[in-house]
Amino acid sequence: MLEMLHNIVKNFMKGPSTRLYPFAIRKPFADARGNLVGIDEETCIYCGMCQRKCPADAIVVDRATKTWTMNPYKCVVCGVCVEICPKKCMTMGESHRTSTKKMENVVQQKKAVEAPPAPPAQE
Amino acid sequence: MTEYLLNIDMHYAYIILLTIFVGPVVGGLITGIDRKLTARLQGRFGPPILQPFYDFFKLIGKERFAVNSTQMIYVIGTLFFAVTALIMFTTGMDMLMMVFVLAFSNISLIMGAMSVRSPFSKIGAQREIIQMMAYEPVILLMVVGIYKITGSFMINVPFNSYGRPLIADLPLLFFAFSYILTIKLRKSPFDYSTSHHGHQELIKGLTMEFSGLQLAMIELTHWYEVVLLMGLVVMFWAQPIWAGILLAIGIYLIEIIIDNICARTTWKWMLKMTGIVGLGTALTNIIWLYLAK
Amino acid sequence: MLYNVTDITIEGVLHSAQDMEIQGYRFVTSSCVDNGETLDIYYHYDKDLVLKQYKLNVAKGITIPSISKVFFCAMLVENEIKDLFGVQFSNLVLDYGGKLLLSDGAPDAPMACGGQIIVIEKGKE
Amino acid sequence: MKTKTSVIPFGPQHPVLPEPLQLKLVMQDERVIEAIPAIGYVHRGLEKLAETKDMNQMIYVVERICGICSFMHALNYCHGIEEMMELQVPDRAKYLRVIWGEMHRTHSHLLWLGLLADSFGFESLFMQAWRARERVMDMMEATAGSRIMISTNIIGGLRRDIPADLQRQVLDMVDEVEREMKEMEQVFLKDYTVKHRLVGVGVLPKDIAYKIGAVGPVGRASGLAQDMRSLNYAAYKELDWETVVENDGDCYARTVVRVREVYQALDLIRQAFAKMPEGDIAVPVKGFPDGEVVTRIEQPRGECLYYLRANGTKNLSRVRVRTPTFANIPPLIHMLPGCQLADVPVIVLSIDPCISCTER
Amino acid sequence: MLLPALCSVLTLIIKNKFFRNFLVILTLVVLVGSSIMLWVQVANANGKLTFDVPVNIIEIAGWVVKAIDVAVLLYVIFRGIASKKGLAPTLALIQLLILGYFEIFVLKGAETNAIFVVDYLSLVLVLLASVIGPLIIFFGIGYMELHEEHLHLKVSRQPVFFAVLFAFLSAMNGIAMSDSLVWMYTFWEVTTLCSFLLIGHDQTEEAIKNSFRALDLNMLGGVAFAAAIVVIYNSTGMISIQSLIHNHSIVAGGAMLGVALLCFAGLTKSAQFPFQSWLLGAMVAPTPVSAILHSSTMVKAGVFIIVRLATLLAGTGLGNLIAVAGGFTFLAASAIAISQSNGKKVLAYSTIANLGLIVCCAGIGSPAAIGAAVLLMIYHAISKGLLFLCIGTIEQGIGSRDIEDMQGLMKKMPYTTFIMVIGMISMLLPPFGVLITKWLAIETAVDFPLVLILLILGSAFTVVFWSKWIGITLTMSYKKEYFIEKNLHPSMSITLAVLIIGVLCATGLVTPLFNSLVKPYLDGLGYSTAMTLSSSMGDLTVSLYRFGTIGGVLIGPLLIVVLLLVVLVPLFLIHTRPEIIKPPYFGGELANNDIRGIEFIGPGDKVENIVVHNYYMTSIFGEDKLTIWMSIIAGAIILIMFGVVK
Amino acid sequence: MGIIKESRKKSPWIVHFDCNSCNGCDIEVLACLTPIYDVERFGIINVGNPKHADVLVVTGSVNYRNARVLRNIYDQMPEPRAVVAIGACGCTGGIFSDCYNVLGGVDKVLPVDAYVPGCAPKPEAIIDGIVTALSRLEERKINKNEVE
Ligand code: NFV
Ligand code: SF4
Ligand code: SF4
Ligand code: SF4
Repeated sequence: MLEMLHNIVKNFMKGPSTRLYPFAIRKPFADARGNLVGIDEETCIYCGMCQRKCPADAIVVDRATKTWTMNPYKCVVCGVCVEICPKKCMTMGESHRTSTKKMENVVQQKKAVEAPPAPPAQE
Repeated sequence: MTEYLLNIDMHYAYIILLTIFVGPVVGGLITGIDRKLTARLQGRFGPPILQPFYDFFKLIGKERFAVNSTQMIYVIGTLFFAVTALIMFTTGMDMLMMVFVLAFSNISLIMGAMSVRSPFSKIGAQREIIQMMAYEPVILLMVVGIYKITGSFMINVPFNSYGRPLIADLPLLFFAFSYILTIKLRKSPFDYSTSHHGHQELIKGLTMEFSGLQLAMIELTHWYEVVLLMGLVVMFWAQPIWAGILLAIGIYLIEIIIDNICARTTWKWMLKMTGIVGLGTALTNIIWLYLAK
Repeated sequence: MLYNVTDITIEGVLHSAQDMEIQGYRFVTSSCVDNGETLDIYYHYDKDLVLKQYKLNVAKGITIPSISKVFFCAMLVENEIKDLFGVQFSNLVLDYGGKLLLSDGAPDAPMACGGQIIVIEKGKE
Repeated sequence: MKTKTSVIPFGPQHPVLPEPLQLKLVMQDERVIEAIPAIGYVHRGLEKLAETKDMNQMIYVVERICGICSFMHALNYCHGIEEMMELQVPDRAKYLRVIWGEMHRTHSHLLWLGLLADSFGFESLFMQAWRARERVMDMMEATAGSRIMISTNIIGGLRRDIPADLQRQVLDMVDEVEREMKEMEQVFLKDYTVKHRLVGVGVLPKDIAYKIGAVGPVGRASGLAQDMRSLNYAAYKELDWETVVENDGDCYARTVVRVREVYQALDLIRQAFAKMPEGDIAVPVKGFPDGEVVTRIEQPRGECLYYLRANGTKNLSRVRVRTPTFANIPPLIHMLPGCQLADVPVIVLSIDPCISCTER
Repeated sequence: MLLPALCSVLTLIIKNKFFRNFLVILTLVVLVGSSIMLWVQVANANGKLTFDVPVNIIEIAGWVVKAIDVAVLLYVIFRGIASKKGLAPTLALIQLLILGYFEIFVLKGAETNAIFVVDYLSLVLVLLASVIGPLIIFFGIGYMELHEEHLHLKVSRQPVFFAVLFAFLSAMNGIAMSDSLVWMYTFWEVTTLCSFLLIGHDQTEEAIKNSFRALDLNMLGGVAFAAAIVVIYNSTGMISIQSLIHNHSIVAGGAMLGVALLCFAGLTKSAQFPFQSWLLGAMVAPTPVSAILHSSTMVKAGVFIIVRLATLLAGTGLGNLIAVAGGFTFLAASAIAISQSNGKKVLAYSTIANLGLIVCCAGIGSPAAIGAAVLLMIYHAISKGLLFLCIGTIEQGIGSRDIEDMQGLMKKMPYTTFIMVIGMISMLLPPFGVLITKWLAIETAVDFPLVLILLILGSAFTVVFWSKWIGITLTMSYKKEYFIEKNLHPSMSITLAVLIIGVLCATGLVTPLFNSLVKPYLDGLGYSTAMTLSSSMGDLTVSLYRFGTIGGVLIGPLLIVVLLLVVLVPLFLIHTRPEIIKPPYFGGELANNDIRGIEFIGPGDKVENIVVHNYYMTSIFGEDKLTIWMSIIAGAIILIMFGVVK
Repeated sequence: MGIIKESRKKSPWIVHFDCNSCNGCDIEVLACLTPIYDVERFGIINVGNPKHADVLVVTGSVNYRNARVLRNIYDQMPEPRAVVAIGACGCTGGIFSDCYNVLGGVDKVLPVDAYVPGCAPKPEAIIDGIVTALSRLEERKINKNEVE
């Protein structure tokens, strides 16, 4: 029965190994897939490649209005879109996306066009 | 002695009030420290020491719902009898009766758990009954052992008039008592009927169907019980009192450690072990007392 | 590629299973594929890490003898096929009645071909 | 006296089962005399998605069959398609697949050890196992960018390489986990109370295990020497390892098998790093597969079978997954009767159930 | 005392139901009244009321008694032969022979000049028999009607039933009051016979089998009794109990064997292990019979004689062994009770256990122990009588006496259940009498380690089976329609009410009860300072003569708390009334929001019922497993007992 | 009742239910309890029993069978209670939202108080999510059902 004693005494001596998130935030690893931040509206050509390749159907690209809409609550952060984008205009953030009380889409639009108000993703 | 007993004066009122109000504070603090220490032993940071009180107040403020309207009566019963037992302890009354009252507190909880049709709480209740069956004899033997050397069932005797620490004459009984303390405190390896951490086959067992205020009161009962049990430990080395308190702290620490180095066993094993270890040592001690006489 | 495939008919299902049992094979699983009009049901057996398959091609709506009496473990997969393809099995040792995986409200035999993918929320994007 | 039996539902929501699985237990006092599992709480029906998602997107779908063996699912799937298309995966990719695969096995087994400890109420041991596992997860994040869904497999190879400095970190992690594992092994295999809960519980004799289709550690603990890693996939052929077999067939034997497999996995990671050649990590893929294939790989929980049928378009016409837990549920039905209620969680966990795998 | 006998004859004759009932009730009232009168008389007579009767009447009465005795034995022989049972007639024959031998060759001169001596102990038994007994008979009026309805009897057998019951009661009174061993022996045999008739009342095969078992075992006791008379008379020349128990010196030698034989008779009659089987068999009888056998009469006669002899037993090896035997029975019966799900059987085992406790106390024989024994006799009689009647009522209500079928009884038969639960609690928990006596027993047994351990373990087991039972009856099922307690026969409900009030009163008045019934008895034995249960200002303290106050409870301060509670709890309850009633937790698969908490959705989406049974742990405490071993051990103890007195 | 309000935020007990989760989110929830993240710092305990819990943590999307279970568990939680949907699946169904047996996110069945995006969200994100949901615990809605 005493095998564990050794371990818990060691734990006690070493002190807690807890990361005190949110008081101390650890630096994310390089190239981590934290969240899909969005695109650079100006570089994007609204080709829709990302929409086609996205396994989760999280992206909708409207060529006509030059809007790029992404549902971050549907995105599975696989990074395919980032890799596939011909313009490499997407950014994958290294830290996680924080939670919210309401789901909202990320809507990005080329500056020239009038931006419609962001509709909520779901009721 | 009789005079002393029969003299109800303000003295008792103070003691009773003190017991009722200070008891849970001490009990809650003990639980808080327990949780913190457990966390540290597991290499965690742990909750704040006042966490049990937060839990308690939160539970009070929860919606009151019940599975049937009688549950509350049982909860009050268990709380009341636990408090009574503690009062009997602090006012130094008959130990045997106190043990019975404490048992009543427990049975009340069992009844509460059995009054609902939930399988988990019912099975929890069955296990609690089995646990009671296991530890009651040891507690009774402890009482008898104390009687054997002090010549009285009164609790105030070891505290006031009996000069030697009881543990000197009853080391094995003390051991047996510490052994069943693990059962009473619902600690691993004996947390069958309900556990601090709900990760067992019965989830929360006995307390499954109590929520909100009822759960808060059960928690409160537990605090009283902890204080009472620790008081009983202190009794084993009542003079000087600080030695007893040190003893109690030491025992509680050991309990925490045992909690952390054991898997939960099965109740069959418990019955066997309590039969052998608990009863065995307690009996040895008592028989030895008889022989020594 | 698929090796060791033997075609069987519906009469051969039980027989092949018994045969496999005698030869000391282990039942791995069965797989069902919908070809539109017919169903392919593969019975995968394994011995010493070599797979052996029986392929049964039946029309839809035919009751297939269950091999769960021979290999108890086939019970689960047969229930699953029953759920997902609407195939009936006779003599299942433990019959979940088409409710192993699916509950009320879920589409019937969803994996069967022509079964429409239920698109929820598609238009909302 | 007529026998009194109780009928209770165990689950689907139950803290010792991290996943929804319901067992209808028929008991006499606390002795289980019949146990019937009910599944279907996690059934999504993702095999059907093959009809709408193309074969590349499908990688991410099958990966999400399960968050514990995610990499292996993707590997199995990719391996199947590569076999169909007769693609030659670069050697380095094969080794990397071994490394990530074994990292998954390590974390899966550590996770299981923790859950097992939790199921018999050993909280501090649970904490320790999961703390060790957290090291693996960190390395997963460092090497692949995500803790759970590492999404590194693609058809024809891998998306990501492990650079040299990370290799060193991974090896450090391996050493550290091995050290922790040594400490935990003492407890799991020697501690009196733990042995009391494991030895002789849920016995599955060898012949029954074979007949009823036990796979993976459950089978191996009953003396069945079957490990799909000896089939030809990834780089296991080039590495030096031996199938772990125990003969007692009880929960204790299963624990031993998994503990030894953790060491084995760590060892394989070391070996793979040592032998890994430089070079490409993926080959370009042209065209679409056609035909059908059955592939099997050894996942943490055992043999996983993929049956794929392609029709020359970008969509596969059938993806069929038979996961190890699916095969291990009949043994569970066999093991439960006769045990005590307290042993139910232990026995259920001893097959390391992964319901999301089972139901897909 | 003659009254019930008379009434017995009358009931036999009167066929009219209404009139018969009236007669029964009348007799009961008179019986209760006269027994209370007796109390007053005893109290006036300083605790020892002697009926001195002229010698010639004694002569006549003596012949009558002997005639009864012979008649009883002959009847037994006749019945035994008629139904081809060998054992009972043989035993009866042996008794006849012994008796004849005694009368003809041994007995010289007048037996004793006081045939009836009533001291406080007798008084207790008389009170029990003629207060609780009649109550039970009163209950029987209602019960038997329904009972016969259930059995579809053409001709009511009630007259016989009540007649036998009354005969029983008179015999009990006889046992309690006779001073002469021979007389007592006669009444003893009458009770045996009556119990035989009552157990066999339903005339089913099982009933008859069990009634013969009862007869066999009790006849065995009878043989012992008869032998005891001879032995005692031979060695001491005495046949008066009073003189026997006040002459410690005389009984030292050979007479101890006689005492042992008497105890043996007592053990059989009180169904101690290994003679428990007759009492269990007696469960087949109609419930009032079980109640009467278990609570106030029959078995009490057994313990009565042992308690009677307690002063002789104190401190002797025999006494210690009797204590061990009693303690062992307490343990064994409690343990087996755990594995029983038949309510009546649980009660039976619990009876055996409690009798064991009484025997144990008597065996210890110290004044405090005797006090405890007498108190327990009282409390047990009330509570157990109540419980038997409750279970009878319930059985008629739900058609089963199985504990498991009593799930949710609180909703079905609230009145009976409520009373029954209080009754059960009174067997188990503070502040009720039985526990108090248990407390006393433990406090007094403290000098006998072996006995102590038996008691402690036994009481732990007791907790198990009672709380299981209480728990299950209190389970709530939610629908009002379950209520089935509509037409309870008034005789039944009244009896229950009276008894429960009795339980509560007896509890509330422990000290007065103790001081007015038990303490005088102890005083009469010469232990004036032996034990006090003082209760000034409501505090309860126990003092033993050697130690002074050894334990006690300050009821005073507790009383304040209780009073506060009485005010606060209802307030609190109203304030915290649950806002919502929700079904229990079923792992999330509750079917149809079933508020009763019975249905869950099982595998394959089938709706199934949850069944949760109590644990019976048959593998550990199974009746068939334990009985043999326990009986062997108990038998061994008894053998040793005889070895010791040699 | 300031102290009660204060306490509510300091002791959110969670009950975790795994709907259609792939286990990824699941084990991340469990990982929060482990020494590295140790949510007991905030008084969070995984009680496993809805009747004791304040926060229902749901991982994965909802299907036809577990919807009723989810509903039932939520029903058995006393007010104030909060629901946290974890992961892409929990929020919208994520990659599986097109499956035939997937109803969608948790909000199809229950009112959700916090959405935690990611697949699988890191333990840090889950801690964030629970903290976000805490504000819901402050006020106590009474739902008047029938009292027996
Ligand atoms: N069962 C299973 Fe898996 C594994 N290993 C796999 O296919 O974990 Ni979720
Ligand atoms: S693929 Fe790149 S360029 Fe094309 S639409 Fe998407 S973000 Fe814009
Ligand atoms: S990261 Fe993956 S899931 Fe998310 S938008 Fe890009 S492709 Fe779609
Ligand atoms: S969000 Fe991702 S990790 Fe979470 S359950 Fe869904 S697929 Fe699994």
